Amino acid sequence: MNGSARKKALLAFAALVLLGVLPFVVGTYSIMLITEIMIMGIFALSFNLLFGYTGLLSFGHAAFFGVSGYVTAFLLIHDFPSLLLALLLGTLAAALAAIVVGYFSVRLDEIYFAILTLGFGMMFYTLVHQWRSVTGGSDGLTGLVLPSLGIGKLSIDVSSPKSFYFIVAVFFIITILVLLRIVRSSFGLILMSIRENKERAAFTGINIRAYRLASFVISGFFAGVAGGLFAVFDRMASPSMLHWTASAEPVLMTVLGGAHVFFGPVIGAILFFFIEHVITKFTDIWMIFLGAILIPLVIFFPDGVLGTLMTRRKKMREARREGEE
Amino acid sequence: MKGAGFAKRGLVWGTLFTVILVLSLGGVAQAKKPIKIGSVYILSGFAATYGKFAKNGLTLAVEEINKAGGVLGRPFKVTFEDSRAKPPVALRAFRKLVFEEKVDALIGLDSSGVALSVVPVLKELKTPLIITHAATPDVTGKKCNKYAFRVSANLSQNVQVAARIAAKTGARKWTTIGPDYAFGHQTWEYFQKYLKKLNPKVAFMTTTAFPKIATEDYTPYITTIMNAKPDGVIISLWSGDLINFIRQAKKLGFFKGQFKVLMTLGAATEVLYALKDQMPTGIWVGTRYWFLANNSAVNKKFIKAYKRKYHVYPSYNAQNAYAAAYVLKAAIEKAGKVDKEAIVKALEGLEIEVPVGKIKIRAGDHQALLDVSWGKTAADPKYPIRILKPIVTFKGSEITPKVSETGCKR
Amino acid sequence: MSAILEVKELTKNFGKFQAVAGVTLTVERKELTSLIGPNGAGKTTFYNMLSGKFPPTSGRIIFEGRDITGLPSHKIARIGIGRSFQITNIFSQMTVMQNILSALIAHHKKGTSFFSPYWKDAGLVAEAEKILDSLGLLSFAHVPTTQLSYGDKRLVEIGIVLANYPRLILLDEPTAGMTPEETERMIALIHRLAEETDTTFFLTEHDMKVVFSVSQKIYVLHQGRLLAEGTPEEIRENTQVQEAYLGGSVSA
Amino acid sequence: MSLFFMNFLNGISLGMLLFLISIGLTIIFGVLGVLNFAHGSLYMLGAYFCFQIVSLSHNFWGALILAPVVVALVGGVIESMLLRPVYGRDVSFQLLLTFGVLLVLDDAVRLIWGSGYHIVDPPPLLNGVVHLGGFTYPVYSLFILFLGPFIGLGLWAFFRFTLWGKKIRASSMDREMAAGIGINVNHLFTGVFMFGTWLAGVGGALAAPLRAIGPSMGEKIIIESFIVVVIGGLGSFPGAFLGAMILGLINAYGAQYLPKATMALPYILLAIILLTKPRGLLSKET
Repeated sequence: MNGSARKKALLAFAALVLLGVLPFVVGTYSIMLITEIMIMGIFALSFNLLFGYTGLLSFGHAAFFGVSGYVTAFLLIHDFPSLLLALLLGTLAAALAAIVVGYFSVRLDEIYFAILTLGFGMMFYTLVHQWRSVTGGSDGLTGLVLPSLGIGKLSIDVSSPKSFYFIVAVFFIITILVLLRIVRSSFGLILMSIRENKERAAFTGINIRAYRLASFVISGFFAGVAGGLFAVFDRMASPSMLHWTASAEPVLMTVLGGAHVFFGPVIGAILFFFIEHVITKFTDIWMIFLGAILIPLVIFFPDGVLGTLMTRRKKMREARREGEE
Repeated sequence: MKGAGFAKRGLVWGTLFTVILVLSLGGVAQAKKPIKIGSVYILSGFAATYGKFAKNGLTLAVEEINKAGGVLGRPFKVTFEDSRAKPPVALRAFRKLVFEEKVDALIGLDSSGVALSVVPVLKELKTPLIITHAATPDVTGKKCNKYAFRVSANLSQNVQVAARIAAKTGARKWTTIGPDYAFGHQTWEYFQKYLKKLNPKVAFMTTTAFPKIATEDYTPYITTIMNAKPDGVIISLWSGDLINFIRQAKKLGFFKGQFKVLMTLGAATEVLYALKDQMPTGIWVGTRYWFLANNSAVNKKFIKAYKRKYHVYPSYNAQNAYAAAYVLKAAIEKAGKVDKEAIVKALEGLEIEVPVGKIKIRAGDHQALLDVSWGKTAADPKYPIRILKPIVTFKGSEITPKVSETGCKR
Repeated sequence: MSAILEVKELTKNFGKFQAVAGVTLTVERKELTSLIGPNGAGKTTFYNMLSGKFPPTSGRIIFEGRDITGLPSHKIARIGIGRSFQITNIFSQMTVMQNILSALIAHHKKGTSFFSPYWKDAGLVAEAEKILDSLGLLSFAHVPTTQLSYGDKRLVEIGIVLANYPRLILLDEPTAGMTPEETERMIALIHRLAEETDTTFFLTEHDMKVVFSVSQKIYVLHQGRLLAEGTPEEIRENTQVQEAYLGGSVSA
Repeated sequence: MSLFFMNFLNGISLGMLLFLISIGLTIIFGVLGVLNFAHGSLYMLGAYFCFQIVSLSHNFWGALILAPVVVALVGGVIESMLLRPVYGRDVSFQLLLTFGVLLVLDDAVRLIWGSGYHIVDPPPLLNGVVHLGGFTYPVYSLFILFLGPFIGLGLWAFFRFTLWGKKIRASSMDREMAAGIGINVNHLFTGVFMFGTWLAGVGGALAAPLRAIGPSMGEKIIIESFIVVVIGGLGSFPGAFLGAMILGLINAYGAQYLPKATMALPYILLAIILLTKPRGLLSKET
């Protein structure tokens, strides 16, 4: 027990050092790519609180990502003075949207939940696409003006890739710490029991809908964190942020990495970008290759890449221990 | 039979010879550091054919330029990326091209939404971009900046011509069918503004149709518009949507002549090749380049080379991308060095002849002044597709709003 | 003795089919009561109404003098009625300990602790260990339930129910699918729990041996109606009941 | 002839096409429990194959027969090689796997037929128009309008009266029982998947003369088909019919009366129906 805890601490430390050192050794584009991976990692982690831990497959999660992106972008386009405050307001807007959508959606299960969230997501998509006077319609809100970070007198040039990398890294680490804490809390255990057996949980006195809603809103909140950061990163909010294909991305990443391992979605995000980056480098028929890689991954890694590797390692270790005995 | 076999063999050897020649020439050119161009178009999904034509046009131009000794003795080298018609994807591609591939200039963009998202970021990328398709007036208007240039006709130029033609038709009551995004709505807004100025007596109907992009079934929109009994309809659909619309509309008797029909992007060979003789005749169609609109040597050479390489006539998108490569070449030669800021300086006010005609890039807003042709669709047995007859051409200087009117402030 | 549960004229229709038709019965506090009846008699439907899985079409359910008709299941569970299911119903991808802890967290309303790790709540863990110990499952505490034997899984379910400290426990065929040894163990457990705790047990059962060995009072359901009630001896002698069970002897 | 009636025709004719595509989706879901993301791409394949056969043979009827069969063969390969290993896993895996298939098919089409658009002419017999009051209406749309119910009835009879139909229905209700009464579940699943994809192919071939055939034409239809089967009731036959009609009519009348909201209407409808009837309008479960 103690040994494994020490190993984990060591691993976390190594990851932190790597995160801190990387931007000084890789090129500008790699810095931006890692920044994007971290943002999408936050998005996928938020999605997985709902999917992996509560057992609800949301296919409209891009709505919260997008709502936050739009609110953040809207504020910044109108010369809002503080970046952090804009991000906070965007995220709160996402959480608010999650309360509304969640209130209705958590009544349903499984595929019906997935399709209903898809429907709600596309309603938000339609809204930003059609409301030209406020959202810019199909053109979106573009050309954000980035104010300084807005912490006291500390002025950081947010538009520099390196400093934005560190801002995102801070959000990334905070998200991981908070979500990790949540899934290991009493609340998290209740979510897991709802995932495992909704009926049993209800007859144990657990108000399924209330817990699911709480999970939905927390998840929407963090999707909002990611969405706001993404808008700042791309200097824009565009309707494509809310389209169902955008909702499919965290699903893809999570299942790729492994839904039942906390860091699965992050590994999935890394894999996803890596695969895409490599493929688009040598061909523009990237879809066929992405599909051709995705299919065997799904077939041969039933718990996602990280999940399956961890299960396998565990099994090997158990086999070795049995051999010793 | 034997002759054919011989000819075939000749072709094989000929091709092989050319390949070896090109490779060895390329080898010589390789010795010099290439000038890198990054290019982003829609290469997958519903509008992939537009990106494909642009890619072909650009590739052809680069081959020609390199064969003729390159630019300042250095060859062009193009890296293509897929925008997937999504702004975030396009922006990522741009960043990759600038920061990783270290390109010297950028050429591309089909979608206006993508262009509007990417253009403001050019200030950070500090790399000149030549836009060849995206038509939103804003990238050389309200959102113009130092690094963004456009060599293709924009929406306001094209619709200005549409309004002039509309005014001549005598039709009084106008409506529209356009895609339900900025392009469709802006086309209608500009059309009303321009036509009202030319003929204050015209009326614009409240019954309009804006089907969403990638609508499968246009029949309800078609019947609704027909039922409203307009005198004229301006249609700004494009891509597969335009094909769907035309086929379904034709069956419903839309082109029977009860009202005038104008299609702002009807003369796209991407569409005409798909429709062939299904394209109705006698319809006013607009374009950003029409291969039969002028007889200049530059145009003839381009058509011939394009047809030989790709076996079809070039589309406006192919020409625009082709032209962009020559524009860039001219700018670099004018600047005398491969330096981004110098290229930007050189592009401003640049005058050059490309297949579409003589164009001039205005220093004020970076929009090219170029002639815009419209025409009526007609059948001609010499061509596999519908062509335009008659063709009317409007001078770029007449149809382009003054810089002060574009909203461009730099 | 006072009544812990009073059911009045309880009816459930599924479309035109009447699954339960006007059943009235009473469960006395601390009296081990059984509900029996042939397959399809409506026992599980009856249970589902008591535990709030779905509301009755008509009729009333009174628990400790309080009308709980039509309340959702989580509220009924909180009021003090726990239940087990015919088919084992536990949290399968979790350890035995986590199963019990979930129920304890729900009972102590600690589910809103978003940030405190559940395994660091020493009081809670001790409580769970006590429950597991009473079920003889303590040595399996950190084993995933998927690795348990069938009988042990059923015990885990009982443990989950106990962790809610209900005053009335509904056991839906607690020995279904068990080996004779496991059945023995279950009967002994029910006896012991009935003696050691304040809980009243109300069970349905298929196995007549079990019914007659544990019950103090028996209700017989047949085609949705209450056919008979009485002590085990009275039911054994009842000819109507014998007929209802395909004319065979009830003790068979 | 009033505009209202014209749009009624427009709506149900679109509905019939949607029905043909959705019914394959719903059958596959009913029996295999798989929501096939690649269904729209198989519809697209049907259209491309139809185009290919027509341009080689100039025979639309031959293409209408042959194209769906080829699509069904592709479906058979997908089911037996790719889908079989993931049965019994979480629904998300099957969605993801079929999403991978969608990606491959969409690009494969671009590799084979290029990124341009293609069209197919209706057969001469159906190429004309009829005059209805002040409007002309294409004969081909009428053909689809009548063919839809015909195929629907044929399917209904197949499931009601033939041995295979009964087997499929039995296993859609209880998979284990089906295995118990000696149905080879592997063969049945492959058969059903091929049947479902055959229907997608029929939809694609029938749509070919109406639509521009181009890459990703399947992506547009797949979400609409999802909506159809879900509002009708997943796995329900009449449900798919009802759902398709509703969606077709909403499209048509939306364009007439609520042009600004047409984009959102299907999703609003979806939400309302799922929240009032969580399992769809005509579901078997309660």
